[in-house]
Amino acid sequence: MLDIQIHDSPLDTQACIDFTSHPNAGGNTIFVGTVREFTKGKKVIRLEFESYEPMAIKEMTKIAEIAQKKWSTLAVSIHHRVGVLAIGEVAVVIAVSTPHRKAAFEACEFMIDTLKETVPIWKKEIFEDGEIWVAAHP
Amino acid sequence: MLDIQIHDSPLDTQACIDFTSHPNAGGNTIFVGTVREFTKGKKVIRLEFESYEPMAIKEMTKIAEIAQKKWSTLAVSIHHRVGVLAIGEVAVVIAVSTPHRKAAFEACEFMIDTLKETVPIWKKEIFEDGEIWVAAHP
Amino acid sequence: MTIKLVAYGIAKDIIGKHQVEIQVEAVNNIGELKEWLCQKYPDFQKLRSLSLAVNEEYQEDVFALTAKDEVVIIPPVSGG
Amino acid sequence: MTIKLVAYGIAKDIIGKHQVEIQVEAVNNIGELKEWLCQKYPDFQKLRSLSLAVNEEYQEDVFALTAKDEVVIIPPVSGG
Repeated sequence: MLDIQIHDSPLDTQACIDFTSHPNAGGNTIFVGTVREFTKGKKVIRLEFESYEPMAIKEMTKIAEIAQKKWSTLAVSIHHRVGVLAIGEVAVVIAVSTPHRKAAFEACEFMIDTLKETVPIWKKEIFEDGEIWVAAHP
Repeated sequence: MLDIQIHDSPLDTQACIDFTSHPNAGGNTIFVGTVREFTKGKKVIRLEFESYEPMAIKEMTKIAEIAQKKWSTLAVSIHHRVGVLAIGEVAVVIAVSTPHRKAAFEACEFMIDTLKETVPIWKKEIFEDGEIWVAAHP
Repeated sequence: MTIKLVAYGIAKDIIGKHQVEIQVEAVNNIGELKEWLCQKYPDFQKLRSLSLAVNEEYQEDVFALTAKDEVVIIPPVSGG
Repeated sequence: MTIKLVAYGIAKDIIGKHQVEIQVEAVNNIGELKEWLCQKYPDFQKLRSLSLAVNEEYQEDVFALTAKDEVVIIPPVSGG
């Protein structure tokens, strides 16, 4: 069971947890990524996330399917936020349930690590004196 | 920052996530343990958790302190349910935030693994034809 | 000496009550109390493990007992 | 041939717009289009990586382009 969504309004962590609750689950692991106030000591005023949505959904689905194959996940929910975010807002939620606890941690970590490498979503940090597309340059 | 609680009413996962949200967090990892319907093929009707509360709080605090030392956790929230639980209800929530994402997964897994080994809380599974204290016998 | 025992989980079922005062001789430490318990209530021998706590802490076998101690019997835990 | 380019993130800033149609010669595959982009817009050379997608999939350098293709420029991603 997969639940892959992109939203331009605040994410609902509990909805992801509820989706992945499963009678055979030995554990339900959730990663919540929030927007940081400082990056390399510079104060961030706000952030903007932009996505190439159809491909982002496709890539997130691929990640969830790989996890399903490798860790026998019972359910996976990945919600990513786009648009303008204030400091402390949730950018991403990944929830996963598996029959055995250990697999839920491994699958969840794999999914957030891979999402950050492959999913076409871009984060712009806006400072008082400028802005930067995160990780664009070496 | 530690938030260690035992409740005899339903747990509030979002409260644990909120407690561990932190401006310097690179990630917030949450484990949610729910009560399973079947154990070794036998249908569970309900469960009862009993705790030696002052020592359980002490042991959970120790676990959180070890995690704090080893993984530089920013905040840890551990809530454990006691009393009578219906199938699908949440028995435990562990939330942790760390500066770096990987540490949050490691710390969260360490805490649930250790909690299951050392914290004086006991689970009784009630079946239609009997009951059993889980893991009491080899 | 008189020792106050407190039992949880399956230990409560084995002893038959949550709290009991026992009168023991030649029981000076945790290790000896465990042996006493296993002889008096053989069902303790069938458990996966048996720990005793004093002052809300697990105590090693060498921990010396005094008459004022409240000893809590901790059968195998199963929280989470 | 005429190729439709779609740009996101910093790629949009480099090209100056979200979508543009380009007229290219001697550009037959993804690898050649990357080279063309890096020559036409040298700022692409400064990026940590540069990928191109067709049909909502990352495509290798050998992927052959046809005039109907819409090519999406994927600069280094930073979601999560």
